[in-house]
Amino acid sequence: MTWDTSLLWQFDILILLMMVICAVTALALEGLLSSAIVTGAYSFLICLMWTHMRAVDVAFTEAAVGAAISTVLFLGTAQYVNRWIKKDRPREQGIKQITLVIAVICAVMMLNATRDLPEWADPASPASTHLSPRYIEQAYFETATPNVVTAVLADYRSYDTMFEAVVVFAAALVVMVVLRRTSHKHRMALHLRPKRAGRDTVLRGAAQSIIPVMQIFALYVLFHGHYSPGGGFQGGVIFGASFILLALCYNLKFSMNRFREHAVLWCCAGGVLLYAGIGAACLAMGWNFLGYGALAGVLGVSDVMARSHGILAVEIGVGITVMAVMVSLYNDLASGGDLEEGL
Amino acid sequence: MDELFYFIIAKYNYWAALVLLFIGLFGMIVKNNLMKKIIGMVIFQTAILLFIVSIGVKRGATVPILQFSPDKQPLLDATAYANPLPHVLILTAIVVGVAVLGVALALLQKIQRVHGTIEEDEILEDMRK
Amino acid sequence: MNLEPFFIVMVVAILFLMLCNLYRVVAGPTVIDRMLGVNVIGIKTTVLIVLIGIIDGRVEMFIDITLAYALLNFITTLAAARFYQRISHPAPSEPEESLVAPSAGPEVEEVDAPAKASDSSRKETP
Amino acid sequence: MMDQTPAIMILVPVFASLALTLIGPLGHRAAYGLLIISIAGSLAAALATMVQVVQTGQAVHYRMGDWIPPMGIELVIDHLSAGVLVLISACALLTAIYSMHTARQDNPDRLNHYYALFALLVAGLLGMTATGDVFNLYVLLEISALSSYGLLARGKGKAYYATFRYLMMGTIGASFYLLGVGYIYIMTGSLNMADLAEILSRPELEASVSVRIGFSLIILGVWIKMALFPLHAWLPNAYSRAGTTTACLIAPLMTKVSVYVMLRIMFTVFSADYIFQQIAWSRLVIYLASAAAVLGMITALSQRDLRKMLTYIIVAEIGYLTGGAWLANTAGYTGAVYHILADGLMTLCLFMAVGAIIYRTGESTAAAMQGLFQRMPVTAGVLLVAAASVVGVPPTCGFFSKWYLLQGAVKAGEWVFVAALIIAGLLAAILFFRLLERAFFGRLEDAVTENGSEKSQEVPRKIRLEEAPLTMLLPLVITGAALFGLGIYTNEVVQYLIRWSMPAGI
Repeated sequence: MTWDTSLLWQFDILILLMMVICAVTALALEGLLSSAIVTGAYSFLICLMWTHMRAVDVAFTEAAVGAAISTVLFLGTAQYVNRWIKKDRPREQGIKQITLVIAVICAVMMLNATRDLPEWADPASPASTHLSPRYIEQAYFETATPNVVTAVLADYRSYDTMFEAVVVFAAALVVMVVLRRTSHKHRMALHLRPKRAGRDTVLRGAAQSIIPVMQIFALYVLFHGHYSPGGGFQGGVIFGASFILLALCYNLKFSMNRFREHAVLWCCAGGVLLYAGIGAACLAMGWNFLGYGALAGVLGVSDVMARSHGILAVEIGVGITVMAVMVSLYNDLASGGDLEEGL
Repeated sequence: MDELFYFIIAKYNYWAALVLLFIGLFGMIVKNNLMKKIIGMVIFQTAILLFIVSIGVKRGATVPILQFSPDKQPLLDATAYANPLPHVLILTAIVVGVAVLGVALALLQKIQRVHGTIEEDEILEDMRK
Repeated sequence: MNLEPFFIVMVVAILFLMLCNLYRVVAGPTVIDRMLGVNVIGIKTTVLIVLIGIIDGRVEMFIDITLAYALLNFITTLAAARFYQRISHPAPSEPEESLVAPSAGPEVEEVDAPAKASDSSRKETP
Repeated sequence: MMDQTPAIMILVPVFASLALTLIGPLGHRAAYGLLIISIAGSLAAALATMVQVVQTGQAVHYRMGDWIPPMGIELVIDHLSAGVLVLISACALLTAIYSMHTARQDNPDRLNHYYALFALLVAGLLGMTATGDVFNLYVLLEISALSSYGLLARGKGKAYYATFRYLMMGTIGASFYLLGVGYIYIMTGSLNMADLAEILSRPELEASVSVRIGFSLIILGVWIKMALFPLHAWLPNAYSRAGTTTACLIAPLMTKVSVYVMLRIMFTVFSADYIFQQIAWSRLVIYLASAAAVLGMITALSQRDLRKMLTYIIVAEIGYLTGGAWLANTAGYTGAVYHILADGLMTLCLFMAVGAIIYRTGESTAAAMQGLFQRMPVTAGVLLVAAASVVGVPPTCGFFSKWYLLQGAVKAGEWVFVAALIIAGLLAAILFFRLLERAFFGRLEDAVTENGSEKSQEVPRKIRLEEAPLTMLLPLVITGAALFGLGIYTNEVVQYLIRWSMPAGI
């Protein structure tokens, strides 16, 4: 039994232990603010775990989503709900106990059944020998994309990814439909939301210097997705986060003046439209849906390069949608739906 | 002893994922506060994602981004790269998770406004009225 | 010169330090403690990601993530601080999550105290 | 163009939802028109695909992005999915036409966003049915789930909590499904259904505990999604508080598509041999299904609210479907598949009729039925047809599905299920007899006095015809006619669609 130093089990066990601690703490704490913050720590740890498993793209996504967006959304919501958990109340829901017993039995069975699973990190496991070698060996020659994850995500399984973009689009739409109010008489009682006092000179200065860097970095992540971890989703989240930062450093109105409500909506739909439109263009040119090879004639390049360009184009679509959706989710959730004032 | 150690080393990742999964499920089922339920949901989902990413790990493998030899030829040894497919699936699943989280939080705000509370038993009481 | 063992030792050492931060996160007692703890965990995470990259031999693939982390971690902290600014007055019955020691807390104005009283005002007519 | 129909079918609603998001300024008529056109396009594509499948007798394969299946995602439309696709798009089209007035009533603002979610839900359901990839199914499952949360939350004030619970259960269900897929992937390394089926039939995997756990998790997840008996608690609240259009769209389709997914997983990914020989849960599942049928109907009988009554009928019908699928014989399978189609139409018809009644009378208790025949004769007539179908009266399709199910149950010797079918049928008869008695023989004056004090002080209204508007009536009548039509053409449906999709080994 030889253990490669690149997979340190001590490292894993420590992180997993910390993750379990964080999970338990997040559920046990009484203040929702504390819970949200501990959930953020949980997200850091899981990202570390994924980096260690060499899933850099996944870690990147988790870094963008878990570390920033989820926590901000939690905090935005926590403004509008009772932040304290009421304790010592009689429990009379017997059905919950029954469910719990069943869950524990399932847990024991499933833990027991792990004996049957191939051992962890075994290069000879079925998962690593059936499809994945084909992807690794062919992706570069078929799509000219060294990042195999990007190639699989945006080309081999681009149909999934299109619907991934549709999912975030749907989420923005649902949040809008659920939360946003057009009539002004239902406005939130303002005494629940004290105004911010004073000017935050330091913060604004920081924002002015950070935000452009952030946006350029987001574009780099988006466009460099072929060669390094990253891509449309991660780039989009970071770009969206720059607007959230703007809203946090100034206020919601300020950021919404830069990126107006209608523009957000158009971008939400426009990104998916770009994605699906490219697919439909391929379809119109006689290939199947999302067969980027069809673009070869238009772009005047080979099939393989056409696929590479196609991947880039759909990644841009994903980026636009995700960016707008993150901004939209923040705007809606942090302002309670009236788009007046955020966190 | 060595056997046992080997067994633990070979499987601990799956165990941790399953333990986290049931912690999350516990939160979703038993917690009375809806926000806690949502946090439980996040833990539950990430546990599943952790489990699936664990599938893609290979001993001695590097990130699934091709390396190039000095003469610009890709090094195509499948055992040298982690399995990319689970990463792709999980990327999608993370996005789905965020989407669900956003919707759940929006509903939570509405519940607070309609019922004046986010404690489950108080809501049920309020609904019975 | 093979530096790998050195980096591995460093990784494990930083992890133990992280465990110390985690204690602060779990034990609290105030939200600010937790916030700081999580923030430090975030910084250590960025360091660890780079170290993993070095051990893996492809550090250029890991740098982007750390950059994203450094940028986004700031947002989380800022959001938590903003949130705190809004609710900076503790509710009288739950002193545990207060910014300062409960006794030193300023008078409750309009923030959390009306949580119960204003329940009806928060209700939206269905 | 003909070979592109599978993609077009799913894409048209996606594009429509994008357009609907943006055409706000053009007003609700434009939105309504666009929705109908897009779903009609889907229906046309689905019909064309079905014709192709029936004519060639072979499944249509569509490779997304021109990648060869195990590497890329493919759509596979065989006889079973072709039927379900037509059902989905037809039901959605009828609901879309029906929604002219009710959707505006339920959504005074953001109607176009509501319609965008409507189109997305349809796209998600169609995609789930057409896909041949287990992970793609998960993504589309989440799309349909997310859009249904949005649609359901537009209901009345209490809908939010009901939707929240649905969200929690739906997420647990979908996550279990994903975890199950993960287990299967560990053992096989593939995600394509056909590829999986081939790998899973290898003898070394037959006894594998992990594969078994993967299967159990997937089925458990799907059961949560389709609200099989002990896991059904979320459904009645979520559906009965929704707006009329939402209920008409979601109630017939979501659960039926989940049943379809169950069949797909059971018979396409796994095999009948594996499920009935290796897993051998049939007995237990059939007991659950029987309990669902009987208890669902009993609970329905005790409801005063019409919509809630119907949701419990759905719970009972899910019992029929599940039981039929697990009977492990030809008649049972035929009954289950046929009942997917029949029950989709029946549920749609019932919800539309009740929706029309609510639209006119403004209330949803059984008292609203009083004197219905005098006021809304067409609605009452269609309701009668639907009721006959639920009970199982011969010329309607409900009879034939019950007939097959009973045959299958008797052949399998599952007497509990036989008894459950008969008892549930009788209970349904009682339920609808009570309702329709009120509708046909109850006088309107009684209703007025029953409704509340301030109304009873009014001068009794003249009994006059107050039928629902034409856009509601037309789909209602078409659905009612379809119940007969499907019943009359039972043989053809079984011969051209269901027999072809019969899995090997049962």
